[in-house]
Amino acid sequence: MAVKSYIDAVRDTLMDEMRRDPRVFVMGEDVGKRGGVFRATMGLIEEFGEERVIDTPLAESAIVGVGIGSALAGLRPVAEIQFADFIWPAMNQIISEAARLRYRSNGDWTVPLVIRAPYGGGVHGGLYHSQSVEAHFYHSPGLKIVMPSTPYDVAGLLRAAIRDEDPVMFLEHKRLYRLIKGEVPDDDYVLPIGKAEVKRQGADLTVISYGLALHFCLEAADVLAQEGISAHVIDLRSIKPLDRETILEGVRKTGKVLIVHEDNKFGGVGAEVSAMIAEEALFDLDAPIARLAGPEIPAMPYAPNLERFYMLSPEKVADAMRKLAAF
Amino acid sequence: MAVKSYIDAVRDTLMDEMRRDPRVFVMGEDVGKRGGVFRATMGLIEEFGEERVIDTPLAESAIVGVGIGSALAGLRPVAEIQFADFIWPAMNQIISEAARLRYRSNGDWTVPLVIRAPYGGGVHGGLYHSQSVEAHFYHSPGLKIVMPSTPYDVAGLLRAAIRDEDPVMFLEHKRLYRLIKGEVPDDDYVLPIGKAEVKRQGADLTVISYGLALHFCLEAADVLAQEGISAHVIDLRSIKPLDRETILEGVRKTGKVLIVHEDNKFGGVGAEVSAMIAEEALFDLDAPIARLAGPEIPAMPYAPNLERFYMLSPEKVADAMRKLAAF
Amino acid sequence: MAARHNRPQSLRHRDIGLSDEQVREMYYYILLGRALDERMWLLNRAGKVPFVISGQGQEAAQVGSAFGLDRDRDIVLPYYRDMTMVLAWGQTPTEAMLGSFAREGEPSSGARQMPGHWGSKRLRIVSGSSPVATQVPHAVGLALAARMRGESSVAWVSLGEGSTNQGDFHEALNFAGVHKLPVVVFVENNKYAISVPESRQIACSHVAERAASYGMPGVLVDGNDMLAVYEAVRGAAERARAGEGPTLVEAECYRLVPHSSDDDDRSYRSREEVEEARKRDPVAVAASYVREAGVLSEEEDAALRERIRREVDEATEAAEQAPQPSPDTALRNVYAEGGAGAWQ
Amino acid sequence: MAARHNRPQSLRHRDIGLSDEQVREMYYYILLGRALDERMWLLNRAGKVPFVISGQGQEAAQVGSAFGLDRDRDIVLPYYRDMTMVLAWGQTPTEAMLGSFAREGEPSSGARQMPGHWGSKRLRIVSGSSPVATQVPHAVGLALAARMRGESSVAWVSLGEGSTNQGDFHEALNFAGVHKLPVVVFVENNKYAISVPESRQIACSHVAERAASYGMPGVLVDGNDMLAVYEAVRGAAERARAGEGPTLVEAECYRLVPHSSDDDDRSYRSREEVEEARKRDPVAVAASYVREAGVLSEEEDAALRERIRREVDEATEAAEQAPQPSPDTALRNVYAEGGAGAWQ
Ligand SMILES: Cc1ncc(C[n+]2csc(CCOP(=O)(O)OP(=O)(O)O)c2C)c(N)n1
Ligand SMILES: Cc1ncc(C[n+]2csc(CCOP(=O)(O)OP(=O)(O)O)c2C)c(N)n1
Ligand SMILES: [Mg+2]
Ligand SMILES: [Mg+2]
Repeated sequence: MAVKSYIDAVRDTLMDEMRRDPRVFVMGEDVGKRGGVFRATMGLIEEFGEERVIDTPLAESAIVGVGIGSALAGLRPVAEIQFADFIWPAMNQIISEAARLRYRSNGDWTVPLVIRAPYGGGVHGGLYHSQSVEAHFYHSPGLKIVMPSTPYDVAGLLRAAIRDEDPVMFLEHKRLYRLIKGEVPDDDYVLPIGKAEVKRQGADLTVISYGLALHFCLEAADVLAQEGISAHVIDLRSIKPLDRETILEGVRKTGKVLIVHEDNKFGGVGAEVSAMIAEEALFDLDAPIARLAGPEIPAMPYAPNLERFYMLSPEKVADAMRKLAAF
Repeated sequence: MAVKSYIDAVRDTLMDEMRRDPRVFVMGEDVGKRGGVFRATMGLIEEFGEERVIDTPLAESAIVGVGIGSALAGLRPVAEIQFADFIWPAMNQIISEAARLRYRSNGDWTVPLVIRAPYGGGVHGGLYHSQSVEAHFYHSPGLKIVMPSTPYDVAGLLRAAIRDEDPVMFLEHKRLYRLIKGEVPDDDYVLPIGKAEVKRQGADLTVISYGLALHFCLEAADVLAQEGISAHVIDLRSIKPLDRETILEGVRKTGKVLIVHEDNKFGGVGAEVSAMIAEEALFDLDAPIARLAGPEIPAMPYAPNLERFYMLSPEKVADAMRKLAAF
Repeated sequence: MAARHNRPQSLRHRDIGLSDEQVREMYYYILLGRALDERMWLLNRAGKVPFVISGQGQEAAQVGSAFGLDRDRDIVLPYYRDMTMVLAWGQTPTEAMLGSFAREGEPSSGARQMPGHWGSKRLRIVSGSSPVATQVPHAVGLALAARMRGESSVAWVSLGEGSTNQGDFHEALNFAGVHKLPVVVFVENNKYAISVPESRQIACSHVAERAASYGMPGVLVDGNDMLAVYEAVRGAAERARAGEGPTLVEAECYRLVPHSSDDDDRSYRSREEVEEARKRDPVAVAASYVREAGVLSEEEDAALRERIRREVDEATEAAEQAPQPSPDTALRNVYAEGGAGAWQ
Repeated sequence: MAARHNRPQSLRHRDIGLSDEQVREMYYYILLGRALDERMWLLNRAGKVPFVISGQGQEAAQVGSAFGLDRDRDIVLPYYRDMTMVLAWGQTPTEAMLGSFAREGEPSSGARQMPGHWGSKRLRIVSGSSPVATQVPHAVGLALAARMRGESSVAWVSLGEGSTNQGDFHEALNFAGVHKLPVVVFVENNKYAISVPESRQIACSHVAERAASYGMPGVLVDGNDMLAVYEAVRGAAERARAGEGPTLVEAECYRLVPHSSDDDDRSYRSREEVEEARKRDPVAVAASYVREAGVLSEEEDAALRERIRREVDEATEAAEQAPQPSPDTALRNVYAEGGAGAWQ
């Protein structure tokens, strides 16, 4: 079993899937000779040529829209949006078209499209290269949204996304690209979309997170363990669908819930997770449902200390955990 | 005091504001001679001419983007999106530009822009003329979102929106346009954005809603009153910012909360309302926080009985209220 | 620009490779489209169908397109006014009427969409939506797929002139131009976008001029003349099939009726203007062509119209008697079925 | 298309109405922009500033633009490579350096934005964002406002050639064309959009051709020649001020350095190609013009360069010594302040 970085897991899985299935191809800005601005498609054009590794014009709505067309024809496009921040011009194609073609044709036409996009901050990206975009999409039935936190999950879930019959947004935290390494089996394993994972069993409080923040939660849990506080940590992995069972089980186990995400709080993913718990497990709670998230500002500023102000950290998470444990 | 329909309140307020302030103008598709497809701008071109009542080309991103530009110059544009369903091409201009110009220029440049859009179903509009769009925008700091339910609120809040220094989305439920009439004072009153209204005092359960659904809630509350159940009914009016005090006061009063909206439930406005309550008033609750909302399908279908299946009704609301009251 | 023909009309269709039989068939679809459309308005005014969006004035452009393509392999992405196009492409009058009545068995969407949102995978008609111009990048993607697979099919996509102002039009045509993909972009210029006339909508004088931006030919054609459209679309499709890339075709028409059954056009255009346009009504133009070309006698014409009246009656009756789709079908086909029904 | 001049160079600037002093000023800004830009790369390589996005190769186009406009009333919407433009428009080297170091007092955004996102209401420089082409409709809106108020200001907006493929470019230019608004759309065609060359990006041969789609003139100009650009932009601005509507100007340049400090351009273009382009480096072109035209002696040139070196040093020092903005300022200016801080 190889140890890989998060981004290598992306690239190797793309490569494997393109070898396995001639219908799979990638398209996006600078994905060809440049191998992507993050190098997630490096080496693909050399192996598969310009026909299956398409440098598109600079036009996101066309990237998604042309991707949809090719998916309607039965291909398996993997469209890259260079930064998640630049996905908005494609909003209409994603929400009104990709998410709705199966429904509006009563099952006749389908869109097996993957939209990959690097998201997230802590990379000196400023207002337009740091955003989290999941909450703007998770309200749209017809879409699936996957946000892996480890190389293992990247490989298993990207494979699942490419083989899925419906449009999947595959959001990669760009700070994780080279920060995180992990074991990735060489075989062709597929992880189910819609399943969270308990990353750590615990008894005192339940922490629910995903992406980069999940790693902060795990670090904080280590610290708290030394203080005698035992945290149950769940990695959502899929934002849509959410894994109701794993969440409710976690709630029942500890009676205290902290939801953690980098994205701002108001209307973020934590809102739905919390509301679901408040609807289905209210009497299992021993404390208010807490959310720790980004501040209510339009996006993450550039200056290092402003960025730090915005970003979560293991320390901020540990503080919130202590507070909740002490409740 | 005149009795007016909801849409007349829109039109008359636009007319008043254009008379009052030469910086105010309207732009959008068919707003000129046609007076808007719903007639919300009828008569304006006759009074104010083509320079202040601008029929734009069919291009929503330009409608909002040009509106932003004119607001940057110090004008007070009111941009109409013909149906809220067609707002997505303008998503980038709304989220990345309008909502963020003040922040990104550290207060130097500002965008006093109003975006009006008819939304909502029950009008035989099918998948693309029935949608609620608020939840796709309420997660974006920098925006305000207003969703009035009565002619009185339309006039007071549209005035507030036009006079606001920041971008405001003004969402009008199109089923209410001619369904609802009400008294509208002739004077120049302004209602504050961000204030909910208690429409009915009650002791047994608290119902929180907005738009067309609010009227269903009031009807249902009448029915339940006859059954001896007393409902406290809150009209949010503003979705962003939300009125924390009025909501928490309502929660404390009855200990039972039902949130009702036409938009689908997952990640809808009810999610944040519920999460806020679960965070700040958990121990005031005597029952799980209930949400009654549209089903998890991409949008409202056209065939009358499919549309009925999607839409809320006083009966559906009354059932949910009875269930919660009996908890 | 399409060449102007000066030869005697009676030879025109043979000159461009159409048999008498084909011309009769084209004429049949033009009449059928118009008759069905007119019936829908009657049903609307009688309170039987809630909404009509009409193709009156655009029938020749649509039939010319259908015949200019290869109906056995090409893929079409029609817009909401293209009823005559989809009839010529294989949908039946009853299917269209099921859309108007929003009844069970409606093939395009299961009565989920408003009338005019055509679709059928079997017939290679891609399901359309209401936001305009979104179909153009889809067509480009279908063309890309055809090229990647070495198939020789062409993607034909239509839209109104106002809709060419959308960003999606620009982005898609540029993509097609850069990659020289087999697409025919067909603009049905009916001079209005709801109430807004072409002059307030489009800054250049002809939509066809926009082709230059995308390195492709732009062809302007008389949309009231089914033969001229046929020739232009066939030429564009041949070009595409030969690997020479996309073409933008603009068919000049006129929207003879209001935008939809919810519109009243009197506030924004004069009756005189509409009457003037009626002189070039494509139905009349086609009728006089078939008569003068001698491919259909007066009696045959009458019989054809009678047959169409019956077909329209039957379609109306069949659709009116069909049940509504059952309410719980509203929950179906959000995702591939059989999968885990998790919390969304 | 811009006229080609065959007269002796030494007369050119006077022929087009520029004084010797103005030409010296233009040259100064070209040198200043280049020097500041080069310093930023050094600081980046030394680990002192996290990011550089460069205008090297586009200085003449930018200075020509600034001088072709009316710096006392026109409004500009520059894009991220336009440092030389904003210097010529009134920002100081220190202000630009504050952006690179992301320090307190940075005037465009309070160090919230990455470097290159210019803005200053006082100077009529509209705050820019990173998603490309969004500024084009803003420019059209500013022009609309100017017209509505009877002001004679012109809005100048720039973007890269790749960015002309965005829907916003199309929608905005059409709007400007229909309403004949006073806008100059200035495309700095540096031949690459990150790694993608013009030929894979744009289906037509010149961006200027796109103007035809919008009923406006398209002007192609040598972007390495400050005088040619000056003339083209001044002409477009005069046209706009005279109420004749918008113009699209394309300045042909070459991006002499990688896309940004995060890029390595060796994988997608040859060193030979870059070397070839350096022969037309706008700094060299301007230097030989001022020399040959006799507006600046060798000694004066050396003195000027020395002065610029000092200015760049001072700017660097001032910015490096400025503090970071205080963290709690991150919460400011989301909405107008003083209003109710309700739950968002
Ligand atoms: C993105 C979008 N905006 C607005 C509308 C509302 N709308 C429906 S049809 C129409 C006019 C379309 O005009 P044109 O493209 O000329 O086509 P026509 O209807 O004339 O055939 C408008 C504005 C829409 N469907 N989609
Ligand atoms: C909407 C959007 N998509 C993608 C990007 C990422 N990006 C930044 S610059 C750039 C290339 C721009 O090329 P061009 O317009 O030619 O301008 P240049 O950088 O060459 O001056 C890209 C793709 C972006 N900023 N905005
Ligand atoms: Mg039209
Ligand atoms: Mg470029």
